[in-house]
Amino acid sequence: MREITYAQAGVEAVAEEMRADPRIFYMSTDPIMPLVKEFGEKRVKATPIAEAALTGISIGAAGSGYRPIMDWRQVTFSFVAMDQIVNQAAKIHYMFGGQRTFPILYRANVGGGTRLAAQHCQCPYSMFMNLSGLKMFLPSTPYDLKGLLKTAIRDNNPVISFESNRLLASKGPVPEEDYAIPLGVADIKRKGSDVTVVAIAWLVHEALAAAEELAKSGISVEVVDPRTLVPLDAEAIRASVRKTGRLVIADEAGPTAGFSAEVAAVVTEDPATFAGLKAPVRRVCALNVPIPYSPQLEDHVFPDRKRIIAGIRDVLDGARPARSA
Amino acid sequence: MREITYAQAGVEAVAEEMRADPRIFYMSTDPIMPLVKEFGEKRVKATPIAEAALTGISIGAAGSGYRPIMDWRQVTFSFVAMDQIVNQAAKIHYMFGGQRTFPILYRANVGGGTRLAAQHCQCPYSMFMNLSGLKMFLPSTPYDLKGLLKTAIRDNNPVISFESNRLLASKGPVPEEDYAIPLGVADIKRKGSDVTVVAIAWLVHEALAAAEELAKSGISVEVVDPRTLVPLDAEAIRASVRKTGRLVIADEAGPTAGFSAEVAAVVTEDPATFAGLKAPVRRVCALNVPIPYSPQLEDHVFPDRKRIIAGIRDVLDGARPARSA
Amino acid sequence: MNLSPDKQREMLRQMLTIRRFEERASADYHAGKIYGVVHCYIGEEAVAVGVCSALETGDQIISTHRGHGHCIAKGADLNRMMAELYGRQGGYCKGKGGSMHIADFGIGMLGANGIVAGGISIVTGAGLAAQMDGNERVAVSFFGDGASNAGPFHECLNIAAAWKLPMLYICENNMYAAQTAAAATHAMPDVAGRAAGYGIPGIVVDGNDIFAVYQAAARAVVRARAGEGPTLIECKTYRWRAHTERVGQPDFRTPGEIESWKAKDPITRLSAQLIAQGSMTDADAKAMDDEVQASIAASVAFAEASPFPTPEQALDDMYAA
Amino acid sequence: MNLSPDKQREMLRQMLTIRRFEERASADYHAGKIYGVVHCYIGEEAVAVGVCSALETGDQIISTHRGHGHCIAKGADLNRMMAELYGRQGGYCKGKGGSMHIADFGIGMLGANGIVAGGISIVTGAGLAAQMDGNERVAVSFFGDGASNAGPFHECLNIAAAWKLPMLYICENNMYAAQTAAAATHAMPDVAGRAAGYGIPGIVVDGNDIFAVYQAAARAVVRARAGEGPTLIECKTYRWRAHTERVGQPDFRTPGEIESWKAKDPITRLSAQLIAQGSMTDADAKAMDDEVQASIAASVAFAEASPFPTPEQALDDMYAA
Ligand SMILES: Cc1ncc(C[n+]2csc(CCOP(=O)(O)OP(=O)(O)O)c2C)c(N)n1
Ligand SMILES: Cc1ncc(C[n+]2csc(CCOP(=O)(O)OP(=O)(O)O)c2C)c(N)n1
Ligand SMILES: [Mg+2]
Ligand SMILES: [Mg+2]
Repeated sequence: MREITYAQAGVEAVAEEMRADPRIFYMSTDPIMPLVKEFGEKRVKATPIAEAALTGISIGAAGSGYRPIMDWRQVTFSFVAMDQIVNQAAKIHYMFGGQRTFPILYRANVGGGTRLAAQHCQCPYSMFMNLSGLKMFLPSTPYDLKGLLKTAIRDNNPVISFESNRLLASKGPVPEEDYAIPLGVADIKRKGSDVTVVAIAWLVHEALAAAEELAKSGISVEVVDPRTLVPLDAEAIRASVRKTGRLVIADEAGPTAGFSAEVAAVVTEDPATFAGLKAPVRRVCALNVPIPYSPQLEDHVFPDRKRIIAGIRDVLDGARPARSA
Repeated sequence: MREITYAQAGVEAVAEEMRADPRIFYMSTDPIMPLVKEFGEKRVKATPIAEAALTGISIGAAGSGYRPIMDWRQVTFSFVAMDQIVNQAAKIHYMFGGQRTFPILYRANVGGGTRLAAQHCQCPYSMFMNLSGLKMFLPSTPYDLKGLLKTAIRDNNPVISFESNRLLASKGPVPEEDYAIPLGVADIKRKGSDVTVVAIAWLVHEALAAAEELAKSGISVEVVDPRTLVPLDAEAIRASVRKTGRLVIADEAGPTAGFSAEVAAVVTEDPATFAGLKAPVRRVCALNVPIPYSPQLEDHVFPDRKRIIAGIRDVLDGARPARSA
Repeated sequence: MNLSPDKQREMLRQMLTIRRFEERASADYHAGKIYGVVHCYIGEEAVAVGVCSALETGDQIISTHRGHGHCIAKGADLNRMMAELYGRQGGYCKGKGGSMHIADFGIGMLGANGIVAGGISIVTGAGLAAQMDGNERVAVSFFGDGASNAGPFHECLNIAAAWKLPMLYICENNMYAAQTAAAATHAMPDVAGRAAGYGIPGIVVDGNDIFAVYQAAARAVVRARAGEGPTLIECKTYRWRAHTERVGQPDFRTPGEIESWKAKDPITRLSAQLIAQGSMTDADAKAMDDEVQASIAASVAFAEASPFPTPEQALDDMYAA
Repeated sequence: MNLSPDKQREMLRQMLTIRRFEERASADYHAGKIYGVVHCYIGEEAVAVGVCSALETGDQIISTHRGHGHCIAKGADLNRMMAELYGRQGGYCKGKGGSMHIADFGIGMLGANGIVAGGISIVTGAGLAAQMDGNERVAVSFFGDGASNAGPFHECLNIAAAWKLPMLYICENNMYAAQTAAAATHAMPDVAGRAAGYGIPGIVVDGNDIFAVYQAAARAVVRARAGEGPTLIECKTYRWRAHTERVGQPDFRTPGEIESWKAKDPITRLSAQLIAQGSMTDADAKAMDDEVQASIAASVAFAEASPFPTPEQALDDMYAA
């Protein structure tokens, strides 16, 4: 199969859907050139730097029959639009009793590794997960990104596509034919039996590398990629943990009230899964600081394959002691 | 001891600190009248409805030697200021290498029960917890609110005081003398031995009512109130769970990537606590929808003492089965 | 201005409907039948009705926390409005929204909104949609003097001006944002003066003179339909009641000021004009009020007959299919 | 305008320092010694230096993502600046900030800022502090044409006008926001025209004429110190280099346009003026450049001698004591 980059997969998904549906249009402070070339400046708009207004404009256009795509670019810039996200987009369908549908795709780049420091290196998707009313995903491969984007553009609700800065240039197989990946379905990126690693985005690749490494010492690691953050495929995660009895969660974001905490909770609150849990769960996340600029500092803050390996070894060693009561 | 309301406790804390330190000033779209009367319109400013700017203005004033208090009023209104919160206030001390201190108190009312529907009934504190760089608390009594506010106003960092709409009119003992409660210290609101309920704000009172009810059937419930959300007193929570072996988390917010998930994670990732856990953890939270207006709907969405009791009974029944491996 | 006597009487009827609807809504709020909060528009009726009288089917509007007037002026169904305030299944939002979130997308009323300035960008999106449709529809944003100091006002006026969107921005300057006087938060008394910075017309009108409002709006509509872009219209007006119906909130306005504005009641004024010009008799006016009162009573009956939502319905409408 | 020859030469030296600093920073960026991103101010030096020359110790400024010029004009230490770009312990932010987050609160430089329009309100808070201090200090916000379309511009100008804050708002209109032309996002060519809406002076100056910039700023400073409130000054200028030094980003500006602005180089212009008026010889100019180059070389040496932070230092400075 041909290989394309993660960034190209994103552009392809949008272009194909725009060809199919004239109600789709695209807004961004700096638009993607191939899209402007193909669809013109009317459908691919270069906007003023006013993300708050544009996020709201996308809601109004959606309620009037269009299917806008608002590209915030770095997730950092979405915070100026947070009122429209939290108070309007997430609630408008419910609050008005389902009068209208609001098909909107928001795109946001996340993650570090770019040496852009605290404001531009952020992984705040968990803040959005805490809301009720928005769907969202964070794919780890070009294939997943394209398939999820297509589903999202066809969805009749606001959906956020978080896309990893670290993966933009990474390549992977993507079929020429049309396909779509449903929201809420995890993908087992590697099968294994000793420990489950739930990982997202770049950490999926780090987890796979860790698994490869540990396979040499006879440790069999299962890597589960939820892909979608909301709705989360809790059952796939639980099934894997019931099988392996051990869970490590790897996330580029900080731990506090994050994706990783949510995964820990959905596992430990399920009686059958909890019963099969042989060791404490383990979060392998960014250190709890804003992201610093200098490479040595930045690399120290973010988790990587080494820390995943350490986390796996911990949960393998720290088997559950005999029940204390 | 004299009893005052939660709302009065907040005003008292601010007034006492403003008397002691002329660098403190207060900004709000609709200021608190007793404060205006005592300190005048220069120190207690009625602002334009421009919370984004005012949140930033408080940062600049803090960096210039003042100790501003910015009252967002409903947390709902803080979302227009989210860029200043996420990208500036939370990061400015770290990002600039600690050049200056930014002593700022942000106040935000949270929670439902007011029949004000989706936009005005929100409990989004977990979104703020996910950030690195902000301290925050959510007290359940007038005593705790006053003591924590005093500490926060004296702190040299941005601190968010989340204050519960449901508790504003509730009364409790507050000494006349000056006192302060350190951030990051949980309070055991009731001692017990069979199950730990970690609860915040209004749910502390619901948990206490549930404990009272269950005591009649011989079930001994320990109610732990972390009071501070960041830094969280994980050790107090773990110690209680190690003692009781069972954990229910009660939170007025939705569960996803929330405070409740964080508590579940800090408990289940700690080897000693995990070892002592006799049953799955249980989250008793709001249903995962925006908050509806009609009383029957709103009351159905929020958790209460009945659901806490059901949650406690679940974790008591669902004792951990024998280890499966 | 070429308003038929029928149309003029209809404008009066709509203002009266807003007035009577809110008198009832506030009474029922204080009686505990309506929950949460009610913000009354009483005294400002000429703005909503004057502007919406210049609109046609297919044009869209958005409102604020003070939304009943805009709903009624755009043609919303009183029964479903009252049922929403009563929190019933038959309400516009099935009881999920209440006074601050009442909407009827079917008639182009994109909702009341609990966030000050929160609706301005949403309705600007409706204006963008109208422009892309190319069907000469317009979109109208109502907002207060308080909202005019918030970021979205600026971002949207600039975008609408740069993109020549078919928009009307209607600032309802009632001189206060909750307890805070506009004089304390605006360096200039006229919000309309900000329009020049965007190269669009900025017009100040007497918001209690329904014909002045209508005329300004009608001109702006012509401009918008012709593809010439947005207009900012500032309507000077006043609310008679407190910011909200919630008790115990301060209101610093002097009785003298309130009385002086009551003397400028837009309803009395139009009614007197219609009688003076022979378009209506005193008896007609009385009959109109009786009819309006009956329609309000009917809406209350409708609301009371509509069941409360079942608790489980809280889970409906989370996502669209 | 009463600028001593010394002061004029100092202004030239500062512009030259910015130019040479950034030539080196971009070269070192492309050589992989500086990370992340660098936004060059080259071509716009007269704005930062012209404005900051009108300020005194104790006055405060804030910058944008394009911050080196403002730092240098306010008197920042080149060594600590370069060390910060190099990501070293000796940098202003101990290597935590980099180009987009360089600051020196000690000299009243409240930081570069990675968020467009993100600094405007922070420095307005410094202006409020100055007003409360009552010590006649002023605060200055630098921001781009792109930032002038964002909400904080409006909110802050209104607040500063209503509260009469001692502020200068300096719009650096370089005709582009990244790849997007200002002409496409502004309905009006002049951002300064928006000032009237707030009842404050709005002034357009040739941003490549350092004396024009200085004069406008000096007047605004007098106004601000006198308690008369803020001024908006729009400086028309141009950046010579691409939006950022990152490779592979499009730049749609024509070579002709770029060349025409290079012909208006503010440095060549001031240097020629100083020589023409006899304040400097060609040899002096050469000597000045040599000195500046030496100071840049010294800053690089300082940066290179400064150790990288240790990984554990990532945990420092999380909270203030
Ligand atoms: C962003 C935001 N801040 C604060 C509030 C609280 N609030 C509700 S209405 C109001 C005053 C609004 O004044 P104005 O825009 O003039 O409208 P009016 O009530 O006078 O019609 C305020 C401050 C809010 N709803 N949203
Ligand atoms: C809120 C926000 N949106 C988008 C960006 C990305 N961005 C960085 S600089 C820039 C252009 C800024 O243009 P202008 O304000 O004119 O400043 P200039 O770069 O021309 O100096 C953009 C869009 C950002 N940093 N912040
Ligand atoms: Mg008002
Ligand atoms: Mg620019």
